[in-house]
Amino acid sequence: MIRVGITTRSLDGLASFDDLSSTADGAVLVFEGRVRETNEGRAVSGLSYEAYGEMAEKELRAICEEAVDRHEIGSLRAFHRVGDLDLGEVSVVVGVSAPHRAACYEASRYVIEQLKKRLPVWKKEHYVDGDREWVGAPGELRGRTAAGRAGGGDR
Amino acid sequence: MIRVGITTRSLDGLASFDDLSSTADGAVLVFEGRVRETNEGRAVSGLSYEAYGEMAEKELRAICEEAVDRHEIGSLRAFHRVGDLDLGEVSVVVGVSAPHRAACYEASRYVIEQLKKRLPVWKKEHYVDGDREWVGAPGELRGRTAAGRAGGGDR
Amino acid sequence: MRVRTLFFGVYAELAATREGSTELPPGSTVADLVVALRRGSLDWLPDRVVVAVNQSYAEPGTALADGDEVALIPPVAGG
Amino acid sequence: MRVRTLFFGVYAELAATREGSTELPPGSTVADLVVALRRGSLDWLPDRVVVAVNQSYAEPGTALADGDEVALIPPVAGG
Repeated sequence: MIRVGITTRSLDGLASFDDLSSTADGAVLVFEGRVRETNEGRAVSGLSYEAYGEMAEKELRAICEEAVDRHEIGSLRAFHRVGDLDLGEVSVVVGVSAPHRAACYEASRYVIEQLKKRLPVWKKEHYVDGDREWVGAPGELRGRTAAGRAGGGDR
Repeated sequence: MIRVGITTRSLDGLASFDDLSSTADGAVLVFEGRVRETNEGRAVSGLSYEAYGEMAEKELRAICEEAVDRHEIGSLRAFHRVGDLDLGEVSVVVGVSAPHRAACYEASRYVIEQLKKRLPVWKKEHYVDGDREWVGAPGELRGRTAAGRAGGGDR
Repeated sequence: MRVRTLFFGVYAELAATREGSTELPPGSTVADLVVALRRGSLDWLPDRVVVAVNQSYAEPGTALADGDEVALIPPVAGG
Repeated sequence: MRVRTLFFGVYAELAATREGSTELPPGSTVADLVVALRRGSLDWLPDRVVVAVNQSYAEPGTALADGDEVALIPPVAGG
């Protein structure tokens, strides 16, 4: 009923409407997170995601189990991609089917919010100006990385 | 940016992830409502939807415009099907893309909740036992329909 | 004046028609039309029926004009 | 006892490695390991760094055992 994964491959079809079809469920909701062309005002050219794969998969499964405990859910799928992604590529997908729509929306939102807080996954943004930065890394550490020493880390 | 419709044809592809793709948007959310095999404990074999088509399309567009006014949205699609539907078929689809996920979830939920309250669309449930009923019709009227007079309307 | 009336769902089934027309005195409102319909063959029509005039939801006090399209709206059940 | 240490993201970049191992006195906790790493070459490691032991988030007071897998977790940024 729950299927999760951390993968270097495209997420196409891993949480599709076909996969989530059941005549017991009147509602299906699929969320996709994608690589945006800007972040906090800077022009982005792509991203690299890195994960602590085994732990991330365990944590993602735990989050999904919490969602299923809290809501009446038919099926739940959550997959996160790692590796290098271009603009517009899908980095995360969360699919839920449930008898009723309220549970779909609440479970989907729960999974994506918890995943963002708890999943051991890291993102390096590649900017159009050639700079690269670990998103969320403490400012005092950015200045010490190779990119930081080259002049990009002190923004 | 907004596309809506009331149609007798399948909703396949009318609010797909491909259609909602833009590198300006980091989040895409697609909701599908489908014909469930049970409703309030009764076994359902199918549904017939009927709409006041012109008004329903206007109302659906108005709802979507309200959602776009309230949230930062890239694209918004909302389609409702009418006619006879089998179990598992899609009756309604709402697709949203936005720079950030919060707007996606809130706009999607707004559209589906308002649509359920305001869209001049009616649903006749077909039950496995052969009975048929207009969903939401006042109890005192059900007893007067042909189905009601045949004995099914007094539940 | 004369208005066009539209019936849907359970109302269409009970009225045994999807469309009619009603003659009303000038200055009539939505509420006046509902009274006229209930006095005719549609005695089952709820007196607080939801109505749309020219494809927008209307209040009982909304004034009607010759040629208006007035829809009698049963409880909606989309989605 | 000896624990295995794993580095990710900005920590892996600064440590110039993804994996190491550290010898600790018996009875050491997560906090003791962090102190030991900061006294070594990882002086930049935040003293309140998030840590996972054997793939579960752990507190500073969590006791370590020989052979434990201890990951130093930079601020996460999935999604």
